Amino acid sequence: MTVRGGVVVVVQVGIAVGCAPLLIGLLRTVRARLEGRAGPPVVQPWRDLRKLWAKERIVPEHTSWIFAFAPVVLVSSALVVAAIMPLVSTASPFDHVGDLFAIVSLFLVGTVFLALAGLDPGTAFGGMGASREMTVAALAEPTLLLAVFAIAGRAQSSNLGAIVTATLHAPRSVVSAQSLLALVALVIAALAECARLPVDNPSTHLELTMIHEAMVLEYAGPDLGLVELAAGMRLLLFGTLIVNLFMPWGIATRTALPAIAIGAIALVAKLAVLGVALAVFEVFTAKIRLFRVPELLAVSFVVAFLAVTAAAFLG
Amino acid sequence: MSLFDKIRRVGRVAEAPVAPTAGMVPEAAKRLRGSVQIRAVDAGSCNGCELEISSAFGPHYDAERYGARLVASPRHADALFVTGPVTHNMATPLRKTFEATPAPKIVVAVGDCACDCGVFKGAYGVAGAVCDVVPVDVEIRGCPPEPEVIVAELRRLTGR
Amino acid sequence: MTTDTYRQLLGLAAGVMIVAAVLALWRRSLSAIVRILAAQGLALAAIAVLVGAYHHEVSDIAVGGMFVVLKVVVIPAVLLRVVRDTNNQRQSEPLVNVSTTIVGAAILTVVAFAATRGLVGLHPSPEADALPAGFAVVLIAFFGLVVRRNALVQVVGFLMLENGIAAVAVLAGAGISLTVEMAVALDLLLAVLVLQILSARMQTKFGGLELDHLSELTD
Amino acid sequence: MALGVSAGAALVGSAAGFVLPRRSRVVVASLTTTLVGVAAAVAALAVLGTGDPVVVRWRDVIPLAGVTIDLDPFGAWFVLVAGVVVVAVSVYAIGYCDRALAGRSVQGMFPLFAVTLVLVPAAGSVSTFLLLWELMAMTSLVLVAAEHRDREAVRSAAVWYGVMTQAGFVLVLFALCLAAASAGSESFAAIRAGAHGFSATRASIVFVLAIVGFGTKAGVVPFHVWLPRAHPEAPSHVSALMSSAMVSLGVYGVVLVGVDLLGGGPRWWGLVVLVLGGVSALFGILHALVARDLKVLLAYSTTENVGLIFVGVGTAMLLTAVHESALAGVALAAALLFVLNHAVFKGLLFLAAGSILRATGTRDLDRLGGLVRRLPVTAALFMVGGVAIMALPPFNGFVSEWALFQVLVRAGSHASPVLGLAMPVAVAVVALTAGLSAAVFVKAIGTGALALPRSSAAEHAVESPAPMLVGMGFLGAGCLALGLFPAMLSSGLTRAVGAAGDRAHALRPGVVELHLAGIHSVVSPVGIAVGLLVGAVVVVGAARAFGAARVRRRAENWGCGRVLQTARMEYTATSFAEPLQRVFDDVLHPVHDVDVTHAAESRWYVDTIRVQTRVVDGVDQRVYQPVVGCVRAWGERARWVQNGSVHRYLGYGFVALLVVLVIAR
Repeated sequence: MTVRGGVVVVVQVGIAVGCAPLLIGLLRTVRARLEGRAGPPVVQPWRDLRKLWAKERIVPEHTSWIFAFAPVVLVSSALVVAAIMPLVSTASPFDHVGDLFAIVSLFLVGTVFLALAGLDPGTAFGGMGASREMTVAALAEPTLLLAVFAIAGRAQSSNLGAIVTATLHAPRSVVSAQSLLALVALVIAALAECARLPVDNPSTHLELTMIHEAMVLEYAGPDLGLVELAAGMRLLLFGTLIVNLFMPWGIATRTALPAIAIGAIALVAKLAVLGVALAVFEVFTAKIRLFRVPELLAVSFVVAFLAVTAAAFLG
Repeated sequence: MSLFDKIRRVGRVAEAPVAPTAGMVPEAAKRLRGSVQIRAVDAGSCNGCELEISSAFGPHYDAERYGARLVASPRHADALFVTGPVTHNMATPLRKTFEATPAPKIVVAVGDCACDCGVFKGAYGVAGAVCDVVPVDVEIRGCPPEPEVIVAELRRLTGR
Repeated sequence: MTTDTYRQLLGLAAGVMIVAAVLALWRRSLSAIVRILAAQGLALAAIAVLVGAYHHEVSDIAVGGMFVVLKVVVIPAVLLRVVRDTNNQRQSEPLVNVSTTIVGAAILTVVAFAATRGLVGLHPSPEADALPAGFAVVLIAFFGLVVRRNALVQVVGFLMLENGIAAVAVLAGAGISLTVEMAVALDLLLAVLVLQILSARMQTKFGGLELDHLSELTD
Repeated sequence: MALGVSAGAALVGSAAGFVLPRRSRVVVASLTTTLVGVAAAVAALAVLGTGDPVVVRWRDVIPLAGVTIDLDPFGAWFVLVAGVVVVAVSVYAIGYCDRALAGRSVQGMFPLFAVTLVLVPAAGSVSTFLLLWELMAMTSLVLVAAEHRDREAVRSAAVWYGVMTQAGFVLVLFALCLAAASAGSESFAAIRAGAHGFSATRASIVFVLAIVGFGTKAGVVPFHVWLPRAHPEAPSHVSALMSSAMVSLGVYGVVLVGVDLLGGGPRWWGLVVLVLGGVSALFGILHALVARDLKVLLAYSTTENVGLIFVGVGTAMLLTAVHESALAGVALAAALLFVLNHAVFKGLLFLAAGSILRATGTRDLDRLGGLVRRLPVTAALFMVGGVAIMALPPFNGFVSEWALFQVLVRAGSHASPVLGLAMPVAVAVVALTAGLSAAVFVKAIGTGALALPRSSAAEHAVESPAPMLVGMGFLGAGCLALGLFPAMLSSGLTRAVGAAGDRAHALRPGVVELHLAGIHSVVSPVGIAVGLLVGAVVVVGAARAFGAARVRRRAENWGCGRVLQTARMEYTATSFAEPLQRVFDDVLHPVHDVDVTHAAESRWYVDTIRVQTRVVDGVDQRVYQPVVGCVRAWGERARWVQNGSVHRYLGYGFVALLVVLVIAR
């Protein structure tokens, strides 16, 4: 690995960690503005994290090492994804470490450990959250994999570097039936995986309607900080995935420093646009009933399947 | 589309900032550095104070802009907003909530009932004021306290 | 417009048509379903305009314009009025549960693609590649007609069926006669108006648009 | 040579099991079985390393046919699979076998069962194969029935297993005999050479018989019904062997007949295998989802995994049929890799289930819980197996799932319409299965090992003795090693695939990256593992550096202010699976019984309400139960034949003799 390759990785991980809370902050601020409020400053989630870091660590009795271990695994898996996914440059030295299938699996690692941690204290709400989270994950996962299949066909490879490069070379291939279908499926699945509206409401206070929040009710202090950081990173990474698969323009194809800088700026700009769009979407959307969530995911699964079929037939 | 129109028509409704209350800032609040997550505990209130708290977080007073947020679990919280006189049934849950909150933590007694049982003083179902059950750091007076007062006190806690 | 771009844009529009058909099976709110119908109509119009622009056929572009007027503006507006007048904005539980319906739609799409393979192979062209999508819309819409209970949804299903047929006609004909299409469109408008009156009658008679009420008429 | 050692050890062990006193019996029989496994694995590795088959013929062991051992690399792969599992299980057995399981029949049969498992893939002729196959069936049947004195369910399970396995054997017998008759010789080499001379119909008949026969052994739907019966009731070390090694032999049989002997076939062969696999995968995982008995859950999960393997095999056959032989080799390699990985993690899971069963006396997930504190090692190993089977990095399940997925994606871009139609569906099935299996094993781990114990048995569980932990630890290490360095098997796997069908460098050698021939995607399991480790170190280090509190305060659970928490408040396995069960209502058709008892005073007052939800196996209920009922009815009707008169019985014999004479004239 060259030094400049190392720079790419550091920049990517830095953006993923540094901008994740800002993205959450942006969502909250934009939402607040649309609701007629002034809203918190964009950096507020960073302040929250700084505070959580300095707080007391509390572990519920009866819990095992899983409970303490899960936040670390959660963040660690997100860090690995940030390192191997082409965020600012397709020439990431770790591109060969993992392909899209591996990335989806890495996200699942985090989900699984968090679900186990939700079950660990043995509280009713923790179990409920874990059960619902796994229900959503079990149905969103296949959608992601199918969408990967549909997209991988374009570049004959499921490694993101290859896909993004292929898209850059043939930008028109994005405007096709299978791309559109895969995009729709991927967006729905990503919303479900990131626990956003309409699948889950991240700012709910009512335990019975919670999915993701119910699992982390027992976390406090630095552990909670890690969980929230990981949630932000997951949103950012899914956003980047979608952006890079369907509009990769601006991303660096080399590891030259100016190119990396341009790539980083382009990425941040695209994420900001995506964040505003998501916030607007969330203002217009209500959470759907829990038992309609599987129907929504079935829709996304079928759309992904149609993408694959379209890829096979229209090719 | 009609929602877009409404958003455009309404614009911003948040009112001009209220000045924070002067006075000593609790030691714990200094360590929070501008971010206070709040768990509301109804220890036996008539719900008047709850209405005012939710109004403080509503569009007009918008307490969220000062770095405060309501959360769902005391584990996530830095401050407990306790309302109402503490009834016998709620004394244990209140203590447990206090136990469950990670240090540094602040207990805010919201409303006259929470501060000194108010009109319920001496009633048969009341165990005492909040300070009789858990240590109170900040008291917000009023029956119910106005949202401006709550926001002003909050600004003192968050320092923003 | 290069052939490649043309092929891709056609595929895109056809993809929108399928997604619209699938989404119509999922949504329960009647007004949302009508809007989805309008979106599908727009995709259909896009197909007609694309075909016309590529082959320099003015009549096809005119057909596309007519689709916009009729299927994106007029018919949805009529249907939205029906929705506004009903007291129940959502349809009741369908006969078959939604997830199963949607999986069924997926299977139908594959069937459509498989069934039209021979047709596509006959004369490979960008239009032929998008043809199976039109066929899939026909099948999905037909399926929707079978499993839904609400009169308005039935009308929408019927219109989607027609959209599918129109797409197949435009794509297979690559240049459909304007008069034929006009006649079909007028028929369609007439049918929608009749159905609107019918649903208004149902509304006053039964207080709802659920088709199960109609079985009372046999008594 | 090594195979000879293996067979010899088995005979010694078996004799020891029958003869030695109770104390030493278990240790000697188990250790000799370990030797069986080690020797077999060594033999297999030698063949896989060099590619030279080992051929041995003993003419005089059995009259007429003799015994032919012909271990080619393809068979050696399965010998290796069986050998590895046998080693772990036999060590485990030292600690596990007590009370009824230390009896003569179990200890005597166990080494024999083990050796048949490792020798079946080495058989070089029809008669040898059938002999070993039947021996395997008989010994496993005895082992399944080991605890028949203690539980009624064991007897029923043994009957089901016996009937299914014998029915399967008959079909395999017909298939192989037909093939041998057509080729004019009973050695596999001769059949392989003469296969292209078979008429299409005859080849297809052989194939269909074989796939039903071997499919029964492999446990694919609709021949899976014995798995959820026999696996839970058999002793756990036996179910581990059955579910990992024996089930693999079903796959071996299908590949042997379909690909190796008959050399692929028309497209519909591949499609049949693919459909069987896809249906099994979905059916298995859905029933695993709603199972609350831990071993039933694992049994259904075996059906699911075998289904996925069949998907790989079917894809390989389809690719062969469309003359994509290089890619077909890769597909087969993916399937074989899956077989090995499945054997390792499923063996581990069954052994861990055995430890849990031994420690708590129950397999019911709704009565377990909190085991991570009482059985720390077992629970940790159970989690390793669970994470591996969920196909998460850095364990071995991920590698095989990745390879399978890549093959399907690659095959989907082939121009052939059959593949264009079949592969998207196959990918959809594989993807859905992967998602659901995550839910299934989070359920198993989360309700079995975590949270509060739900019964006093779980509360007072005691950790298993050292040999059991060593046996499980071996397989756990295998999960990790195979997950990190799958490419170390590259040359062996390529030889195995080459011998079975096509020559292709299926899995490119290399330590760090995993490449499949003809597929551009790359993944590096080691890289991911190192990344996760570095990430974890960074996170923990950052916590230290930025002054996060190190001390954790243990505090009472926050249960929203409720005064006390009991295990009754927890989510159970049933409640965990309920949302997904509801999603798949139309497939699973759960039966809800609501039982309302009214108070004596007035029927408006309710005394108790009892709600029970069961999910019954649809295939079992709609296909097998009617058949069983029918057979039983005929049996009842035929009872007049048996009236107790000896003269009448002799008369039957006499009539039968006459009939035979007339027919044979």
